[in-house]
Amino acid sequence: MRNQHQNGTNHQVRHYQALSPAQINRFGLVELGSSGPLYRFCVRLFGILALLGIVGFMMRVASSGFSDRAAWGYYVATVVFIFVTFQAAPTVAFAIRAAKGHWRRPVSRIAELFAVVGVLNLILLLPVLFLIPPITGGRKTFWFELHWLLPFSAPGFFLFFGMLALVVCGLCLLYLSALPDFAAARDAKGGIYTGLARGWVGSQRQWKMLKSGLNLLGAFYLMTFVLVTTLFAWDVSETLVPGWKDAIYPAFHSITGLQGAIASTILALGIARKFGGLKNHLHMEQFWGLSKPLLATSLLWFYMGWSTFLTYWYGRTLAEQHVLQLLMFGPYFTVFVMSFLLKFLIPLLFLIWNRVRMSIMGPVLIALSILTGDIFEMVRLYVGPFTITEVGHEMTHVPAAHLPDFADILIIAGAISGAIFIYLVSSKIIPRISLWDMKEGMLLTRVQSFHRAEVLVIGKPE
Amino acid sequence: MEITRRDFLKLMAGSAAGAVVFNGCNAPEREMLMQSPLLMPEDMVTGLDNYYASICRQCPAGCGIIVRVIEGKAKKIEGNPDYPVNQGKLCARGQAGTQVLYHPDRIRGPKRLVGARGSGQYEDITWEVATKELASRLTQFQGQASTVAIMTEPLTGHLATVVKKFASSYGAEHIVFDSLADTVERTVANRSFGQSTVPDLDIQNANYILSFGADFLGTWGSPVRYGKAYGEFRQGRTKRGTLVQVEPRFSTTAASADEWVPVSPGTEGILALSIAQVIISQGLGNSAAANTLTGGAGASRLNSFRPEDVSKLTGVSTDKIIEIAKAFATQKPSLAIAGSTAGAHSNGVFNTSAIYALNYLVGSVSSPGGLVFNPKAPLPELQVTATAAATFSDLERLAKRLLEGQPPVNLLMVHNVNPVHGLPSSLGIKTGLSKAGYIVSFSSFMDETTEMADLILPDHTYLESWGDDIPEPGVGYEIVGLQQPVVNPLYNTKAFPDALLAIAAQLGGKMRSDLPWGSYLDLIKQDAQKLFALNRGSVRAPGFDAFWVGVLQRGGWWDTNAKAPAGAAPQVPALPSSAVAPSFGGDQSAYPYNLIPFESISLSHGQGANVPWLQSMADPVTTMTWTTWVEVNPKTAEELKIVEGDVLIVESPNGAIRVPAYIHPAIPPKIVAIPMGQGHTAYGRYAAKRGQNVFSILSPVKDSETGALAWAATRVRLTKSDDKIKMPKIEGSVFAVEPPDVDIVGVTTG
Amino acid sequence: MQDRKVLTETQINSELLWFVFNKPTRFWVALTISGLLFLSGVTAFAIMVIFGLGVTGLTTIVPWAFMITNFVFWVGISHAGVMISAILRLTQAEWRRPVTRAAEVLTVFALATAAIFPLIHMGRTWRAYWVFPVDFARGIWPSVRSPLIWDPSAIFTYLTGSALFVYVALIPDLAIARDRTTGFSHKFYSALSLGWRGTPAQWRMQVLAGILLSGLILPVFVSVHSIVSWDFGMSLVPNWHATIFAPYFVIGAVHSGVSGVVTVMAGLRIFMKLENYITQDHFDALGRLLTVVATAWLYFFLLEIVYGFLTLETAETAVRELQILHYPYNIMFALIFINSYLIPVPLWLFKRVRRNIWLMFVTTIMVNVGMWLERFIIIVPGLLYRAPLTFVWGDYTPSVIEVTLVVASFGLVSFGFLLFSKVFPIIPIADQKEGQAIQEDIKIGRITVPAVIRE
Amino acid sequence: MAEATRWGMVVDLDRCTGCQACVAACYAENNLPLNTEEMVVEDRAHNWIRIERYWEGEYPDIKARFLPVLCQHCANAPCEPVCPVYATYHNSEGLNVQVYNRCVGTRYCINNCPYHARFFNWWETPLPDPMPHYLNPDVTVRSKGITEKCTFCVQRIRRATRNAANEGGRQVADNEIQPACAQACPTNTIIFGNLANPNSTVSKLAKNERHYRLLEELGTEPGVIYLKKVDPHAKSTPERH
Ligand SMILES: Nc1nc2c(c(=O)[nH]1)N[C@H]1C(S)=C(S)[C@@H](COP(=O)(O)OP(=O)(O)OC[C@H]3O[C@@H](n4cnc5c(=O)[nH]c(N)nc54)[C@H](O)[C@@H]3O)O[C@H]1N2
Ligand code: SF4
Ligand code: SF4
Ligand code: SF4
Ligand code: SF4
Ligand code: SF4
Repeated sequence: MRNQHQNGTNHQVRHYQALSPAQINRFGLVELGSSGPLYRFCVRLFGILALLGIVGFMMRVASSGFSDRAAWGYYVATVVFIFVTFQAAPTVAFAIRAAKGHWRRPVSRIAELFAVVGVLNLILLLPVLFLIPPITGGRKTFWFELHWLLPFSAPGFFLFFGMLALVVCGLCLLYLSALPDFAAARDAKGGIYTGLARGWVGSQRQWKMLKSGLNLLGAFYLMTFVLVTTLFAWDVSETLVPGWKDAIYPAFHSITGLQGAIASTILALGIARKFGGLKNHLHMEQFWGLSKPLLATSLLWFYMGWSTFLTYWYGRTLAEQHVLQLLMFGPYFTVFVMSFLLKFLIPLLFLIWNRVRMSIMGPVLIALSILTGDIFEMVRLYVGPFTITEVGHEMTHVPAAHLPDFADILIIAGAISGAIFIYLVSSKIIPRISLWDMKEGMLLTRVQSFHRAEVLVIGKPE
Repeated sequence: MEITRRDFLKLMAGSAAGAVVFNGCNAPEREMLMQSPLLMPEDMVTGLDNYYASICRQCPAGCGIIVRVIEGKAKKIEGNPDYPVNQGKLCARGQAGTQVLYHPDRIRGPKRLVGARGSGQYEDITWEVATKELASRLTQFQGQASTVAIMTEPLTGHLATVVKKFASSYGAEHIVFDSLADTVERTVANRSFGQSTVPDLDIQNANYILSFGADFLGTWGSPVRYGKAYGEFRQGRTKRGTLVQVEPRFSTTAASADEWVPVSPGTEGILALSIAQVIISQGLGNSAAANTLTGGAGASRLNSFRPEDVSKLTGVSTDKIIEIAKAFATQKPSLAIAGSTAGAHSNGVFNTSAIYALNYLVGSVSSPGGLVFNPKAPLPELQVTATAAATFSDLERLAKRLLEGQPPVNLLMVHNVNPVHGLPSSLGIKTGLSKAGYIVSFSSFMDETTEMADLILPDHTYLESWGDDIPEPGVGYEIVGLQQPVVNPLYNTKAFPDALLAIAAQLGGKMRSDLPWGSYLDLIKQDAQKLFALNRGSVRAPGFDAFWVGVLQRGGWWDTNAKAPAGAAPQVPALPSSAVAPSFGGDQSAYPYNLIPFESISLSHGQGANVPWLQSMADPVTTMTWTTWVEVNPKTAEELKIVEGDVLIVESPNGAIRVPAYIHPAIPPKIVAIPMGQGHTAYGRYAAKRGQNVFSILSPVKDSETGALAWAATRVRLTKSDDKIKMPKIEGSVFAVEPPDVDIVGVTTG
Repeated sequence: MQDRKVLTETQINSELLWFVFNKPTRFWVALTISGLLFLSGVTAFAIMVIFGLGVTGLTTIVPWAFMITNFVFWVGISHAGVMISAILRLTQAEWRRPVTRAAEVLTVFALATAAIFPLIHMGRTWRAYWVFPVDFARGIWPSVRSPLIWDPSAIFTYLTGSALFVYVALIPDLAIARDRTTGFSHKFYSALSLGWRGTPAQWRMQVLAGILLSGLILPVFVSVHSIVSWDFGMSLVPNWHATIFAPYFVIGAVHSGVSGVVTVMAGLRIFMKLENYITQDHFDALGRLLTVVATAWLYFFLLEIVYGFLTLETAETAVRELQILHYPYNIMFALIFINSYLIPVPLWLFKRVRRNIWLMFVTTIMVNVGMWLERFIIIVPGLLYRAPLTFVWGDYTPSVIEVTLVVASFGLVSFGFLLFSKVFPIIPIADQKEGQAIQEDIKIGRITVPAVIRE
Repeated sequence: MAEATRWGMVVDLDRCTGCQACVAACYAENNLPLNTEEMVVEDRAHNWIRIERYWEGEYPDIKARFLPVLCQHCANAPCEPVCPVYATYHNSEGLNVQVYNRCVGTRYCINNCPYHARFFNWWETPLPDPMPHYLNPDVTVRSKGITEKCTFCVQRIRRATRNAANEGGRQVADNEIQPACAQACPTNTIIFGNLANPNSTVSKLAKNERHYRLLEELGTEPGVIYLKKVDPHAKSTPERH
């Protein structure tokens, strides 16, 4: 065991904290079920806010019913916001695992835990299904004239089952990943963990299955996520706007999701480190590692948005002018500028500096900026389209901006709080750090001297 | 946000892309001014141009033209805005005159045959030798003058004078040849209206036009004149006129009509009488006229033409007949015209006279919006106008005579006509010509007939010659058009009338005294003196020279006040009480399709084929160029398992040609149509060995009364061959229909 | 990395320089064949210049076709170089070492070849210099608003960058060659190796330059194909005017480029007998990379196709219909999907396939056949059924000249590649040695796990 | 010019008979190459103005619709920004001008013209002697490798403006300039003039209730205004009015 070399010239080694497997277990299991005052305060606060959200929802139903689509724009934007941020986070777990980054091990679980938010969002999605106009309504739609084949409202159908698949997959992923830890908890505590860890003995076959299972489920989660984003993009915003003919939009939306996923993860890491007592597990390295894809996704977000913009501007057909008007320069101009600043300009201006990337505060603040930007972004992409009533190929007039009312604010705050509430509660049942992953990492790492320097030697078993 | 594409681009060019994102919405609407620093020809002064007025001779309509000439070269032909026939407008063929003038394959001087006839081996000779040669032949046959013939196109003005005088003075026969002779129309004009010339149509003021086969917007009559009037008929006045085209084929006119009524070929007259029956029985029309037309018998005379009885025969539903009859009788002024296919049947005169008679019923004879009759020529000297063409029967006799040599044709002079190309091959005219004694051609181009000549005395083109014209159809008042050379003759050619005068002079004696003028221009000027002396009309001047200049400048002389005398109404012949059924070449079972040949809008029936612009100009409806095609209905094509470009063998009892199919959605299933004009074996590089000649397979069916060729009365069968071509057409590779989501051709119902 | 070989430095030197210092017959045969192919293209071009572009199958309706397709194709192939080198270098992927140079060289020659095509497809190639600001005297400038001006800028930047990239990495190897040659060759390598002695300072500079170039060239790499895609995206041609083109082209380029690299690696391994360096591990790793890239490409491919229909506009749907239903485009469409995804990707999921050189060779060639057709089917059908004016829809058939030019382009790239590998070591010697130096093993219990040293 | 100028054209579809006189007139005025049969078959024919014919319905209720299409001299011309060398640009009189001797033949503008109004010289197309005599000296003869298109007969515009300038700097009168196609057109389908002058014939016609512009939804702002065909029997659907 080596201690930190605070003044070493070699950064990798500097933050390398070797713990013994027993230490890891002990630390990870002790917090399960127990809670501090801050935690309790947060749970109560977010719980109450979530309840207020339900009140807001009731108000919305009472004042607008389900037929006035425009009134529901903020509700839908909130659902998609939770989707592209919290619900997206488990994709990060898969991505870093697949990339075999050696710094990934303490990150995965914190990202995977977000899968539980999916349960809430699935419920929140239900009203949305009634708000999307059916394909028989004469609107331009991806589902063409398939209504003879699909006697139900096709968009809602696919969206719901896609979301269901995603949530189920996420929960399975979380469960599978936590299984060896449940076993450890079972051995240490028993209780519910006896049931949860049923059958896990840690045989080689089980490990092999666990690893490939995680890969498969992770890949499936990522693909389902992209698919559901695509469906959101198509059916819940794009086809509502006549003339919005943007092939890149689903991919752009998916990138928003991946950016949101990383941002959510970083924010969760930051909070966990600062207030959740994970100082010894989470180091600059983790934030540094995630800040690179965060920058990349920010760039990609701009790149794809620019592609659309440039193409529309050069094309300059009347339809394109109207769409640009609606989404960028017209009623939602401010919203667009905010999302542009928060999701691209600020991340770019700061993250290009290695100094910022190689810090903890930097990435966390940028992540916060991006998540805030995402709220604006979803308002731009969903509230606007929901105010449009005409169908056809071309928007003839651009509707005015639709502002949130009190109910909308309650809904936004409530839904987001609900998601945080669920996350907090779950983290008391499932270890926030993948104990087995950490232990494996310890086994594969050595510190050695090489010529005159001290270096890390990392085993690459595959 | 109003941003023009250029604004954006300027921003792109001038500032950082990021600036665009934020400023774009406020960018002012301003054009990006970008003048090219490069000098373009249109910016340079290229010299002085002269404009000469003359007459278009590309078709018999005789439009007035103005030719732009720079440094002695004719550059562009434009319509003469002053000239009453076409009022500044011009058709495609008129435009193409410069390509006739500067055609690379013109005959550049007199030639004498040195090889066998038809071998194409000629030697160049001088005009002196050439004139002598012809004169000596004429002298040789002076005793048997009737074995000498001159064959020309229908002539007007002083050219007719010269040729007629030449022929009569010598005693030769003057044969006027026209493949699509208007014999039937002339006969009807004469019989039904007592007119020696075909009447003009007041399309501009008509309210309802019922046209039977007359493709007056394409090739029939005076297309530019009618086109101009049609524009006004559509949108130049407060009430838009209605045009109904009754025709088995979908012609250009049918394409522009408000309604196209595909009628069974040859039953046009029956349909017209049925319309008359409805009008008379319902008491809609002019009752006096109805009385006269029925010989006092009233509707009962037309009992055999009740719509329900003729509907099946004509292929037009009873309701439609009644609807048309009512509209025709009520939406006055209305006008009924017959032409092209309507008269080109064995019952052509029956059809045409029945149709024209409809005008009596609605009072459209010699009244605004109806038929307009023309006055006689201003001078008796010009009365020789409107030389009636030889009928097909006459030509059959000629062919027989040539073939049998009994009585012999010792000398045949041909000007500007091409009987070898323009007659059904069953006549054997080509073989006949090879047996003629001696053939002289005055053609400017080596066409199929000129190829048979022993002596060629090439004429100028019309842009190099003097001439005059009394247009027919006329303009309703006296008019004489003047044709002048706009450039010096390019080659060693001689105007046809001057060549005749020179020969007459050489022959001396009576010929000399009958044709005393030193030149053709002298003759024209001599009679211009008389016009001058009338001291009325469009050009009046204190002296003849000023008058002459005035006439040259304006392109002719006319007097808008000198109209046809109102006169007594001509004797109106009674309508027939029974139908004259059409007969066809080839019986229905063996030859199931009616063949409708049609005149090409660009090549006419062959004259335009040597002009590349006209070859490459699209047929308006099919957009085909450069070749012959057969129009086949999609259903028929399906039955025959053919697609566009499949070469079909089109076979009549009198021959077969191989023509690629054009799948035409607007041709009736039992009818096929083939354009005329191609299938030349000679006639220059652009015409020769191209397409097929539909004349060659026509059956020698004749109009039973006049003996004119019933060129629409042939039946054919179709066989698919193994060949296939890619069609030279302007339209694209798919069936051109408007997409459902875009208005390409805006259409409104009112 | 399961089958790492332990090679001595001498062995590395002699094996990797063998091809440079020897003259095997197979080399000359290959060089002659590719040279002749290239010459056929020169002839075809000469014919175009002399007679006019009428000798092509292009029409007023389809004024861009084979040559532009081929341009996009080679730009696509050129993306592999930086993709492999820069990204793998930045992410410190160990297995990159023997792969980088071949990939970079492929980039350079593919890009140079690509750059030829827009030039020869011009009606007046002899006036091509007008797209550069040269006419100072008259104050006539090119129009920066045209994507055709963005193109040369991007391509020449990329070409310069990647040539530099190759060169910087080549310097230590040039010094090795210099030390083993005499006479003219010695002078040649001396001049090129810029006095390389291998001092720590020089090494630091070299590594730094490599990393800097990697970072700088990545945006260029993305921009190049984006700009190429904007040649189409900025137009109003149905099917071309699509927002998705930039990323779609880039991902397609990576797909075809990496496949191209695999093809070349397999070819090299067989042709130059480099089994010790280009190992099954490389194919395994590239195969996995390709699976991911191909799937991303498929996503964009599907989005692009679906969006044509989503509009329900005649102009767009007609093009999709043409692409998907009508001969011969339906065949091509099927081939794109089958060749570039349906067959290779499921195969690549199997380790056995990924580690089979011949199968990788064949599948990656299939991918590129598909990718060539993909470019064709993007470019041509959109023009054929260009606008709502159905009256002017047309057909296209390439002429012999165009086919020759396409074939010749392959000749040119192989010619360049062969010539390069004759003059320079195609596997980076110094890099290879560094890789040898930092590989390690660690023992965990009873098993030994391969490991690398992280600096 | 003192007066603001935007040259434009009105094409009244209710007058057009598809007669092609305009096509031939344009051939003659603008030195178009001979469209040989091969050029037509290969879709390489040059027709600066062409008469498109659309079918509507099925036999016997079938209609042919004629539509003369020429360069629309778009105010927002998609052909202009794509040209790398400014060989096609917009001038202050609203013309989309083609500078032949600057064109390098990329054919990008041809791709990007939604009206198919541009043509490329695939070959050198010399005329046989003595045909060159009829060539219009005011118009460049284009060589191979160059793109060309309808110019609104700019040489006639230039001539008229020059004449007006020479005659004491007067304004060009309304209808003084006639492009060759308009001049020939028998039915007066085509009317040319200054759209910026509200009193000109074109301006007045352009306000006719039947007016529309071709593919207007593309935002190209064509300078050619069409007047709808009148067909009392048209199957009127809500979209088509
Ligand atoms: N159609 C055609 N155009 C051509 C040419 C051609 O061959 N054919 N040639 C071209 C060539 S090579 C040239 S150089 C130009 C020539 O073109 P210009 O320079 O226009 O030559 P000119 O028309 O000969 O003379 C110009 C004017 O100068 C006047 N002038 C003569 N002497 C004097 C003098 O002493 N003082 C003053 N102030 N004025 C005087 C004349 O009266 C005339 O009005 O034309 C070019 N344009
Ligand atoms: S209608 Fe006849 S005379 Fe008139 S311009 Fe046409 S070809 Fe010439
Ligand atoms: S019609 Fe075509 S060529 Fe003419 S300005 Fe518009 S885009 Fe350009
Ligand atoms: S073809 Fe000529 S005018 Fe058209 S874009 Fe290229 S250089 Fe410009
Ligand atoms: S305006 Fe002139 S250039 Fe344009 S189509 Fe008409 S005649 Fe041709
Ligand atoms: S000349 Fe006039 S009527 Fe004839 S096709 Fe042209 S535009 Fe139509």
